[in-house]
Formats: sequence, C-alpha cells, structure tokens
Amino acid sequence: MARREVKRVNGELFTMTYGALVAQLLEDYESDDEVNKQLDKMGYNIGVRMVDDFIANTNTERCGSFKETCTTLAKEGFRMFLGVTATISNWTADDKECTLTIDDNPLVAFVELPDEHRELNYCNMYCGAIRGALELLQYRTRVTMTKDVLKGDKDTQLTITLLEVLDDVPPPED
Amino acid sequence: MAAVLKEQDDLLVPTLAVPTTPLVKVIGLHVGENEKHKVFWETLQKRVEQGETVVRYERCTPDTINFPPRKDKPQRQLGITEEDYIPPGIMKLNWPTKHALKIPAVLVVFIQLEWEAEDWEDKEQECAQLFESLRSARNNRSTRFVAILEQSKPQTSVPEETITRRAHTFRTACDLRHRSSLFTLDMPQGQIPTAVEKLDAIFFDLAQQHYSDEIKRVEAHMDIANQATEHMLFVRYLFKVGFFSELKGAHRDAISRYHRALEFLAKVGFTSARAREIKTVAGVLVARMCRCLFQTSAPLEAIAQFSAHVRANRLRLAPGEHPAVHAAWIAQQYATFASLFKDAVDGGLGAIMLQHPGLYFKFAAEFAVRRMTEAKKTQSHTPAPGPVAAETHTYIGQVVYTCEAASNAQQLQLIKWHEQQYPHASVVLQLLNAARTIFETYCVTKQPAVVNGQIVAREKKLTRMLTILDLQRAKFLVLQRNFADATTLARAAARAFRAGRWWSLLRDALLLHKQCAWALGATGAFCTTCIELCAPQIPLSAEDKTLAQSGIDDVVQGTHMDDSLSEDFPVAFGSAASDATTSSQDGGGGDRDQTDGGPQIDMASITPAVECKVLLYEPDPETDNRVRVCIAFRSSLPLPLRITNIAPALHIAVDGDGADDDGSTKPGTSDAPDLSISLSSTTALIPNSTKVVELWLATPPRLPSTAAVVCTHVRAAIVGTHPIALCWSTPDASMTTTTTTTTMPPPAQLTTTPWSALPSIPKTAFVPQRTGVRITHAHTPPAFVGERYRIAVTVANTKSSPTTDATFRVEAGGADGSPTTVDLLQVAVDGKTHTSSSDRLSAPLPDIQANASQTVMVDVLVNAVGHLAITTRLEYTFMGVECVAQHSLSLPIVTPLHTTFQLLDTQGESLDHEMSLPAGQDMCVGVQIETTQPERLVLVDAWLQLPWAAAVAKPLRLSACHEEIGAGERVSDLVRITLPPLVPGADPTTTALGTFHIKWRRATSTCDDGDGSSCVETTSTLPMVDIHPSTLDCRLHSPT
Amino acid sequence: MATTALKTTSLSAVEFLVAEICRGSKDIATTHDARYKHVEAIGYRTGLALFESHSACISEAKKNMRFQGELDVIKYLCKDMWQVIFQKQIDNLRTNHKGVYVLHDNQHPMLTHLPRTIPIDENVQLLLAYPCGVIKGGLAALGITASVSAEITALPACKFNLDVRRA
Amino acid sequence: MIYNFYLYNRQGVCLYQKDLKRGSKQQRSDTDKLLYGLLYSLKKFAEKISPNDKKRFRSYKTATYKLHCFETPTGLKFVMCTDLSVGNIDRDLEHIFAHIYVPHVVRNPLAELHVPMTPTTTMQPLPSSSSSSGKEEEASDAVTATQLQEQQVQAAAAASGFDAALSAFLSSLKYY
Amino acid sequence: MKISGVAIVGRQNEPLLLRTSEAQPPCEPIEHIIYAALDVVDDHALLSAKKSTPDALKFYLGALYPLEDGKCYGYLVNTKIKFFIITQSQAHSDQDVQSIFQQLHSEYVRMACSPFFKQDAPITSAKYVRFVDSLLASGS
Repeated sequence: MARREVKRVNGELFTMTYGALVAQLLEDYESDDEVNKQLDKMGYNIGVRMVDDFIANTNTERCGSFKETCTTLAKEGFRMFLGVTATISNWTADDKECTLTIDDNPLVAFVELPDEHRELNYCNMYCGAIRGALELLQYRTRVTMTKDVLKGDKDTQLTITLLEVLDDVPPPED
Repeated sequence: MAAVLKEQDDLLVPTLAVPTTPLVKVIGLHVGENEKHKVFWETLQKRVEQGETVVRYERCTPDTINFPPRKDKPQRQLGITEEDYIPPGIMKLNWPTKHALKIPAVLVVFIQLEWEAEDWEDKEQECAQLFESLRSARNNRSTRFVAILEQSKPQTSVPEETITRRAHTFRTACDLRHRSSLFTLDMPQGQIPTAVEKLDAIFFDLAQQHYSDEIKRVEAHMDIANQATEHMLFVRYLFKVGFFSELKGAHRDAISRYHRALEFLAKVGFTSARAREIKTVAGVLVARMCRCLFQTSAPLEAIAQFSAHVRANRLRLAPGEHPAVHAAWIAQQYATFASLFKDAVDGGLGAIMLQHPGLYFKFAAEFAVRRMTEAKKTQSHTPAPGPVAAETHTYIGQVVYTCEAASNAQQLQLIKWHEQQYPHASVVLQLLNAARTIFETYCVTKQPAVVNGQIVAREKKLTRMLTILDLQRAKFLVLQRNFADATTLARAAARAFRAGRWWSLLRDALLLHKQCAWALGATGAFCTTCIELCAPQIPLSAEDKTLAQSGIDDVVQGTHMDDSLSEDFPVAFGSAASDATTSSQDGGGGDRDQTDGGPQIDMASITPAVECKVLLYEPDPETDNRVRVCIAFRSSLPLPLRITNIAPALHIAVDGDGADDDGSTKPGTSDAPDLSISLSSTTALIPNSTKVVELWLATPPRLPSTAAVVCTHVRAAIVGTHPIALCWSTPDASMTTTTTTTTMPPPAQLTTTPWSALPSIPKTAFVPQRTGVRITHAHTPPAFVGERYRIAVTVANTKSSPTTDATFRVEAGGADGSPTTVDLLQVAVDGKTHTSSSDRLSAPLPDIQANASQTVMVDVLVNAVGHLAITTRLEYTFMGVECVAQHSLSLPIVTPLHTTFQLLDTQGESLDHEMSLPAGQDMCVGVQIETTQPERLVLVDAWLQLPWAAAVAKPLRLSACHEEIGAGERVSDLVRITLPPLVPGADPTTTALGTFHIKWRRATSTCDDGDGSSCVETTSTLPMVDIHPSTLDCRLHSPT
Repeated sequence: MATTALKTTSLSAVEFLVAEICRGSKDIATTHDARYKHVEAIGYRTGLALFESHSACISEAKKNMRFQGELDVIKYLCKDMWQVIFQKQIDNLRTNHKGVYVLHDNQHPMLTHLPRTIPIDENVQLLLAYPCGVIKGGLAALGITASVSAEITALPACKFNLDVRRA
Repeated sequence: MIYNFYLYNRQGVCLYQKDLKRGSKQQRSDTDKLLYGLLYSLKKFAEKISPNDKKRFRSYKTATYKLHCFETPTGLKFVMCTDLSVGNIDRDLEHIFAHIYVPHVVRNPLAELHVPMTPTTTMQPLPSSSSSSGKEEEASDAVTATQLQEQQVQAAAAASGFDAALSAFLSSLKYY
Repeated sequence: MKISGVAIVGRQNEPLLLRTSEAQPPCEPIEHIIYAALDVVDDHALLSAKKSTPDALKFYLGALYPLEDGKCYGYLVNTKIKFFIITQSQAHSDQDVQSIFQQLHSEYVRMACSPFFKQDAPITSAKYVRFVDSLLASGS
C-alpha cells in the first residue's frame, strides 16, 4: 500500500490536549461514568472521520476479514495517528473477539490518576474511536477497556468484540 | 558582645581582647611640675592617638613598676621524657595579659643630671642603685633599660672630654652598656617633638629586640623539649612565640606559629578531662589567628580559617562530655569570631549581604539555643554544689568540673547546676539582637521602581530574613516575660507569613502571639489567634486545635483557665468586657470597633476558621417582597461552636452607581445598612459541615427597576457570658456589582453543595429586569403562500409568583424591523378573539399563576413568498415592577405547488400557435401539478374558469381531486373544452384563456370542516389566446 | 526534559481532537459563551502544561536561561511555541510596548480546512477558543496574566490580541 | 464529457450531486434514488458472479452514457456519468475522495458527515418539527429559526468548500 | 554531597514542598532557611531584570547564603517556580548541584504535565515526593 506523506506534530500537543479535555470533563460532569460515556462518544465521532482520513492517506483496499481489518487498524492506524503501534492478540476461535494492546500508550504519559477518580477510564476515547472506525468499515463492535496502566496494569488493553457485519443499506422499496 | 558570655568564657575575654602592641614604660616623668616633661609626654600621646606609633607608653614610678615574678621551673636536661614532667595545663590564663600589659619591652628612666654637676658622683651612685633595684625587680627578663639625662643648657657649651668621661663612668655605674641606652635631653622646649620622634623610633627598635629575645628564649626551650611526645608543651611554646611575634607586629609569623600550635594541640590526648581545655585553647588560637588575618586585611582567609575550625570541632565531643557544654563552646566560638569580624568591619573592612558578622551572631545564637535545649533535657532541680566548687583559673579552659579534681558525678551535678543558673534566654536574645542590627544594615537591595514614567532604583529592605530573626526574638522575649514587645514582633511576623501563605511559620507566630495575649489578658487578641489557629490551613495537631478552641470557650464563659494552655503564665483573664479596651490595642489581626461591648474579630483580616457565605434569592411569593437570605457557615473548629445574633448587613445598590454605593457602606463605617436583622436564636456549627441559616428581609415596597440588594458583611457572636463578635466582611466592595444570581443553588441544596461551589459574599440579588415569563411559538416550518397560519404562543410563568395585568402585543415584522409578507388576522386568548386591520394587535391577558402557562393563538395570512416574521411582546407587572418579555419568530415562506399547462388537441398532439382552430373545435388543457415540499399535500379541489366563454359558464372540474402528493410526485389531468362561438362584439384583444384554481391543505391538518381555516386556494392563469373578430377562429399563443 | 520522551502524532489527529472538543462542547454548555469558555479552558490547561514542559530548554543556546522581560516571552511564544503547536511561526507581531500585542497568523491551522466563503459566525469563532486558551495558559505558566481574543480577518488568516495586565 | 456526478454513503443517502449536462430539465428528484438502487443491485450482482475476490464493480456502459463508480472501504460511492469515450477514471474518482472529500469535508471541523451537502438542506425533515403544538415548549423551541440557520451554515460550510474544489477539479479533466 | 533539605516555592513565593532528611536535618527549621532565602532570590530576580548578562539569566542561582553547617542553593526557572537545595558541608562543585536541580525541575515538569496537576497548590503527588526523598536519602 503506497503511503502518502502525513504531516506530523510533537506528540505532547495531543497528549496534553487530551489530558486537558479529560480534566475539564471531570469538572463538568458529576460522575466518572458520565465522563467515560462522553469520551466514548467523542471518540466515536473522531473515529468515523479518522477512518476516511486513514484510507485516503494509505490508499488501502478493503480488508478481506475482520481479523485483517483489526490488524491493519492496530499496526497502520495507530502508527499513522499516534506514532505508536498496537498489537492484536488472543483471537477467540470464531475470530469474533480479540484484545488490542497499546505498547507505550501516549495518552497516559505524565498522567497520575487521583484516587477519587478510580472509576474513570482515562483512555476511553480509544474505545469510541475504534468502534467508530470499525463501524464505517461495516463492523459493528463493542470495545471495552480491560487493562489500564493508570490502574496499575502493566499496559493498556482493549477488548474488541464483533457484534455484527453491516451491509449497505438497500434502497427503500416502493 | 563579650559581656554576653558569662563565667568561664569571661575569663577568656582579656586573653582574647588583649592589645598586641609593644609596651614601653617611663619612669621619672613629672608631667605635673616639669614643663618639658609635660611637652614630652603629650607629644607621645599625640603620636599614639594619630597612629604614628604602634608603641604603648605607660608612666609609672620606680616603686609602682612591678614585674610579675617568674616562678622557677625545674631545670630540665636533655633526654628527659614526659613521664617526669606533665604540665598541669596547656596555657596559663594570665600569661598573655602578663606580657602584654605588665612586662614592658622597654623601661625608660628620666634623670635630671647635668654633665657638670658638682655632686656628679653622688647622683651617679643614686642612679646606679636605682638601676640595680630595677634590674633585680626585672628578674632577668630581657626588658631593655634606657636612661635619659636632662640638661638645662645645651651640651655644646660643655667641654667635649667631660661628657665622654662622665658618660663612660655613668654607663659602667648603671650598667648601661648597650649603645642606645643613654640619651640626653638638652634641646629647648620647642625642639622636643622632633627629639621625641627619634626616641620613639629607637624605643620601638628596642622593643622589637626585647620580643625577639623572648622568642629566642622560648625557642630555646622548644629545642630541648621532645616534639614527638610533649605536645602540650609545644602548644604552649608555639603560642608564646606566636604571641610575641604579634607583639612584635609580625602577624604572618604569629599566624604560622599558631597554626603549628593547633597541629600539636590536635595530637594531645582528647580525654573527657582535657576535652574542654583543648577545645578552649583551640578556640583561643583560632581567634588570635583570625584577629591577625583581619589585621592583615585578609577577611576571606579569616572566614575560611574559622569555618574550618568549627567544622573540625562541631561534633568533637569527648566521651561523657555534656552536650550543653559543647554547644556552649561552639556558641562562644561564633560569638568571638562575630565580634572580631564586627571590629574589623567597624575598622573599615567591607562586608556583603551574604558574608557579614550578623550571620555569625545568628549562628552563635543558634548554638546558645541548642545549649539551652540540651541543658533543659537534663534539667532537674539540682542543689548548689558543695565546697568542691572552688574554681581554679590558672589554666585556659580548665574549670573545676572538668579538671581531674572532681568525680564524674560531681561534674555532672556541677554542670547541671551551672546551666541552671545560666541566663540562657537573655544570652540568646542579646546575640539575636546583635545579629539583627547587623542584618538590617546589610539586607538592603536596590530595586527598580517606576516613578512617574522612568525607572529609578529604590532601596528595598529584604525583610524576610529580619522577620525570621524577629520570630525567634519574640520567642525568647516570651521566655523573658517581655510580652508586650513579643506581641508586636509576633503580630508583625504573623502578618507577613499570612500574606505569604507560609502556614507553618504563621502557626509558630500565632502560638507566640497567643501566649502573649494570654499573659497580657488581651481577650480580643487571644480569641483572634485561637480562631485562626483552628483554620484548616494551619498545620496543628488535633489536640492543640482543641486546646485553642477551649481557650475561646474559657474566655466567652469567663471561666478561670487551668494552666493546661501553657506552663506558668499568670491567669490574667478578668471579664472580657474589661479587657475589651486593652484587646483593642494589642488585639490580633485588626479588631474593629467594640460597638457591642465585647471584642470583635474581623474574619476578613485573618485566615478564618469559621467561614461564612451569604446567598440572596429573589423575592418569593409566599414572603411577598422580602429578600430571602441564606447565610451558610462552615466551621473548621475541632468541636462544635455555638453562635448567636447572626446579623447580615444588606444594602440596596442601584445599578451603575452601585460601586460607590458599596464603597460608602463597608462594614465598620458609620452608616447603617438599609436592611438589617439579627437572629437571636443560637446555632451550633458542626465541624466541617455546612450550616445554613435562612431568613427573610422586607424590601422597600417599590424599588427602582435596576435595584440590587448587596450584602456587605455579616456579624455573629460566640455564645457565652462574655460574647465575642465575629465579623465577615467583603474583601472589596467593587466586586458586588459584578456578581450575578445566575448560578445559585436552591436553598434546599445548600448544605449538600460543596463549599467551594457556593458563591461567597459579596452577593447581589433581586435584579427585577429578569422576568419570570417565557414566550414560545409552536409552528411547522416552512409556511406556504396562501395559508392561514395559526401560531400557538405559550406564555409560561416560570416563577413562583403570579404575573398581573399583562398585555400581549404582536406585530408583523421581525424584532429587528425586518420586513414580512404576512397579514395579522386575529389574536385569540382563551376563546375571545381580538381583530384589527393594522399590522399590530394587542390583547389583555389574565393573570398567570405561578408556574402556569397561557396559550395565545395568533392567526396570520401568508400572502407572498418571503418571510413570516412576527414579534410578540408581553408587558406585565411582576412583584410590582413592570417587566417585558419579547420573542420574535421568523420562518421562510414558499409556494408549495407548481402548476404547468399544455394545450392539446383531441388527439393529444400538442398545439403550436401557428395552428388555428375554428369555433366549436374541441381542445384539451393538460394540467400538471407538482410540489417540492417534503410535506404531503391533499388536493381538495381544482377547476378551470373560462370567464370569456359564455358557453362554459360553470367551472370545469378536474378529475384529479383528493389526490395526495408529496415531494417529487406529480398529478396531471386533461380537461376537454369546446371552443365556443365568439361572444358578439367581443373586444378583439388578447385575453386570458382562463384561470386555474387549486384548493389544497396539508395532509397533517384535518379538513372535516369545509371552512378555509386549513384549506388554501391558489390560483394561476392559463395561456393566452387572441381573438380575431374578422375570422371565426382564434389563434393560440404559447404561454408568455 | 520530558519533551524528548514522546513520539509524534499526525497533525490530523490533533485537528480531529480539537474539532471534536468544539463540537462536543454542545453537550456541556448551551449558550455560546459557555461553550467558548469550556473550549478555552481546555486550551488553557494545555497551554499551562505545554509551556511548563518547554520553557526549560528553548534552544541549546538559551538552555536553562530565564527570559528577560515580557517581550522576550511573547517572542518565544510567537517563534518557538507556535512552532511546537502549529508547525509554523507567527507571521507578524505588533506591540505598543504598553502591554498590548497583536499576533498576525496569515494561515492559521485551525482554519485551513474551512472554505473561504462561509460567514464568520459563532461556530467559526469557537474554533479559535482553543488557541486563545493555549496562549492564555502558556503565558500564565510564565507568570503573565493576559486577556486573549482572536479575530478573523479573512479566512484562513486571523490575529490574536493580547492585553497583558501589569501589576 | 461528464454528465453528472453523485456521492452516496452506505446508508444510500445521496450526499451530493451535480448535473453537468447543460440545460437538462429532467426531474432529478428520483433519479438519485433509482441510481442508488441500481448501484446497489449491481454491486450485489458483481459480488455474486465474480470468479475471484476482485469483486469490485467499476463501470458500465449503455448506448448513451458510461457510468463509473468508485467505492471506498467505508462505503462511500463516488459515481460519475460520462460519455462513452471516457476510459477508466478510478484514479480521478479516488483523487476526488482523497484530495477533495477528505480535506474539505472529513477534516472540515464545521462539516457534518453523512448529511446531504446540497445548500438547500433547509427543507430536511427535522426530528422535532412534527407540528404538534401540544408538544412541550422545549420541543417546539428546538425548531426556532436560529437552529435552522445553524444547520444551513454547517451544510453550506461543508458544501461550498467541496463544491468549489470539485468543480475546479472536474473542469481540469481533459474529458470534461 | 549530603542534601539535608529540598524545597519548592511557588509563583507567589508560597511554599509548595518542604522536605528534610530524617537522617541529618538542617541545623535550623527548613521554613526559616527557605523563607529567608527568598530574599536573596528576589535580589537575583531584580538583578537579572536590570542587566542581561547571560549569567544573570541562568536558572541556577548558585549558593544563596551560608548556613551554620552548609549552604542553601537556589534555582529559579522561567515559570517563576523556585527550587532550593540545602546541603551539609560547605564546598560542592556547581555542576553537581546544578545537575540535581535539573533532575528536580524535569521531574517537576513531568508532574506539572499531568492533567490532574493543580497549579500553585502544595505538591501532593506521591511520585514526586518519593523522588525528592530519594534525593535526600542518597546523601554522599
């Protein structure tokens, strides 16, 4: 796949902006849970845009399978946008579920999670983004955070579950 | 300075401060009677004063001059080991003074003896005896003798040989063989000064020789002593040599000697018995060195030398040595050095901000403090020691309790006793004072300041260092029971720390302040500090906080306090009221007027432990025209606090000049608040939970429409027999105008909302413009041309009080006066309709109850493509104030239906206009209707009208009725018409073939009633034909 | 400094994030002012952190050196920091030497993807809340309190008005 | 020459369309729907019959015109009708996607994705515009003029950029 | 070198962190030392405002003033945060002290970059405090 040149910027900017966003949301919403939701939602909106941007830059042909798609997403997608690579592992037998591990998660650099926000999934935007991206690629999925560095795990892990393969909407019958 | 160091230390003072210049004594100088002598002596003094000579001159008589006896040492031969001879001490205490003050280097004797005196022999004998006695008294010290023979007439008049002869005999008689030991004074009075100059120089030389001899003598001893073993001796010798060299003025030599002395000293066995002595000696040596260094103006060396010395000995405790004693020693080292440094500075040496004597006084103080604490540790009331206490002061640094004489137990007891007697506090204090005075001179920096435009350097004191010193001083002032001064210092410090948010320091200052206030019985100050100590920011153990609060209770209850608070202060509290006066002077952070008897604590000027916020709500219906005030308290005190007489002071600020309004109504200022109330019931403040007191205040019946209520301050009193008023006031009144009532939590939730979320005083409320009514339109965009459009206007009273005499006005056109293409038809308020022809309508509205709403129907006729813009206003009275609510609506207007026509012949071929048709000929009109709207429309009816054709008077209906069409759909139909015969005399002009009418409605709106309320009729014209009366045919024209 | 530790991200990633922050502000705030404040606040935090971490080593030459005065700081903002944030420098800096600065950005990255023709309304203004916040926060980090406002001259050019409040 | 251009998303919404057949008066209203239906079934058909997994359907010809279709993995369909002379223009369609659609719509912070970009979206049926005046004020408030305008602006924002760039690009094509 | 105390002071000269080593605490309370030292820092700041020699603008202010048993060094960064190190025993090479300051600073920055970091509030981050204590412990 012929990759076009992508304009890159100092990673701190993204990390800090994201951090600022989370901090601000925590002030605006009562519960961590609401913040998680909001992050997921915003992530989705970003994801649906990212996927087009991604395809445009690395003119990818459609991936054959869900498995293939996830791998591309982890390898290429993360590299292009966040400059890190993620790894896909633990495929279930039916190839419907896998875990995505982000090696050095740029979002959590500097972050020290205060105790009063134990419920917060700091990186929840990932979930939304991945969900959004996959949905545009015809895969309706559930994405959840299973491991969080900020909560003492050694790395960040998401679980991606394929719920349904979408097809083009048929034209209205009339 | 030296005065500070008591006892043992004092003994050293002469040793340390002794002058080190050659000493010359003069005998037989009768200043009183002899004019010449007088001149002679005065000239000498003058030289001394003007520093032309370093020699010290002393007058004395043969019998007053007494050389200290030299005790004969056991003669030592070479090779004797130190077992045979251990000196009892290192250095004699009085030795330096002996040589500096007692033993002259030169002894000058004035003798009135003419060369040609008849009784020369007798006189010569007298002199011989005199010198004889002097010599014996001198007991073979190397002091030089000089004789000066006074001559009444100049020598030149005396025959040469007489002088030589007699001089010779005289020398031999008095044993003055030395060249410069015999002088004559024969010149007249006027020339004496020059002579003195010469003599002074000669004396100096002689002195030098004397001291060199002494040095040689001591060095001789050194040669036979054993370097390897007899360290103490060597220290002594080297010290002596050093000291003589100092007297000689050879500072560098002196320094090197002292240095070596130190080296030897280091080798001396450091036993608990000797420790004290060794360290003292070391101290003396270093002090002498530094002194020399300063004199040779090498301050940096001196400092380096000294700090090295301290570093070497800081932790040098002999086994069993009492730490207090050691601390004392270091303190003394610092003090000594400091004073040396100070002298040097006074002598013109330059010092800098970071290297000045003050620092060393400070350090001295630190160790004095340490000494005190160490002493306190072992403090148990020890009786005065027994007879052992007779102290021997022969050797430097030997005190009875360190010399072998006393047993350890005794030593300890003695030390304790000694430390017990010692006035630690005052010593520390003196050191600190000394430090501060010096700091003041050095803690000054140039700071650029902008004075009308240009930058100028202004001197600024770096006060922090001083503040710290003051804090410490305050501490010791307290120990000294000087509470008044302590208070001032502590309070000043507290202010500084509070401003800088240095809580831990603030705590220390406050604790001191509290102690003082307690001792002085300053109720206000005491309570203020207690309250502040309880503030959450102040780091203080729970117990201490509780203690602080109980202090307050004691005051307000007027109970006598136990001594639990601080060790042994007088129980000074009478009734609070009586102390109110004193407290107002020396009360803590700004007590204000004692209006209500007891003292008042202004919480704004301290870090409050009890916080107060005021929230004002807009008037409630239940409490007609009364402002609802919620006062929220939060106490950080460890125990519940009961307060009463809660009194907020409210002012009515009229917007615009609100600011200066508040300016004039700050708390404390005389003018009374516009609204005020005092709640006499008591309230208990539970620690760290928000307590809300709610009360209502009547506002004047008719306020100006821009009025706002402002709370400037709140007062409350701590419950008790001697109540203490607390006052929370606005930080600055200018803020009052800016705050708004938008983000106010409802009163019910106040206790639960986090404290930080509460808006704090000052707070404004009751801004009448803010109406309680909202207007909204219900409608379906877009509007279609030809529709009668009914807009449901909901007037909702969101407030909890009714709106009275409301009038509803509506006018065509946007609020911004944008044009509109509608006609207002009518306004319907529950059934009653109001119509008018103009483009504005108005209707009275019934009173709308709290939280109720009223719907008004506005009918408009949409008559052209463009905008449906109407503006609705509601004028009503609310809480006796006229209010207005306005809302404007703007929608696009479009034509929903497009109709196109085609003229066809019976075969359905479209007719072109070249073709002519005879009368009676049939033709068809094809109609096609379509809509662009998303909304589905129902064609109720559609017909052609051909006015010109008499034959077809009735309309020709279209079969395509009750068709429903939506976006993109089309309805088409054909109407067959027969071209009728022409109306006779019809005007041969072009006229319309006819008009086409569609009646339609929105699919959504039901049309059971036939009336046109929801059905709309749109008309369009058919193509044109023109008629020729000549021929009986008409020619069709394609539509223009 | 911590700066070296991080990788780079794609410019688009940041764009998407900021755009989404602006869009998402709808969910938190209703009025435009509130939305603007929300976005600005996020910018502010970002600015604080960003400058905190960069102010130590501007350039090797000036490593571990303090700024000398206000103008020095503003220049640093226009050159070094703008480079870090937007990969470009401010094109033109004006000041009246009384605490008012005007920073002209002839092609502001936040605006590059907008069509030239659209009307300048609240939504467009909202896009500039973020850079304003960043500037504000950054200056605050360096101990300068300033009011910052942006105005769009002609897309995609805009200028930032700084008004430094001097104590 | 190019007759017209369509852009669909997977939901079959015609995001954008452009007639370049000058002066053609035929009703566009339902052609886009028809066309989508056609594309849809063609695609399905192609997937069924294709021997290998190169399933993509590129273009078809009729006597009068040729239709080209480029579909992104995200289901965006870029469709262009040209005269018969035009060859394979996948590259151009892809260019439209990568260099016009993405920068002007995807990366346009104001653009709403997946809503038709025609400036006349004002008449889009709005969720709460069901004319029940009985509904709560809030509901009807949602349909105040300002909101309509906002939507218009955003759609226009998306459109105008894309529109301009597209027509510029098309006219640059030699077979224009 | 033996570090007996570390302090961080904020923009308004309010204390953010004061740590002393239990092993060998400084001779006087650290509050006293730092509070007084602020005077000298001010002096430096004023100086740098006046003349712009590169030295005057260095973060590293060198030894601020002598203590009874050591020195107090200062470090003033662009963000107006002040770092202090209190050492025991007098003589140290500026490089050593400076490097410690740089560690302190960069760690501080890491902490300050955390989205949950509170400006101008006393430092609570356990991570940072642990780091400082490690400095204090490594006295040699």
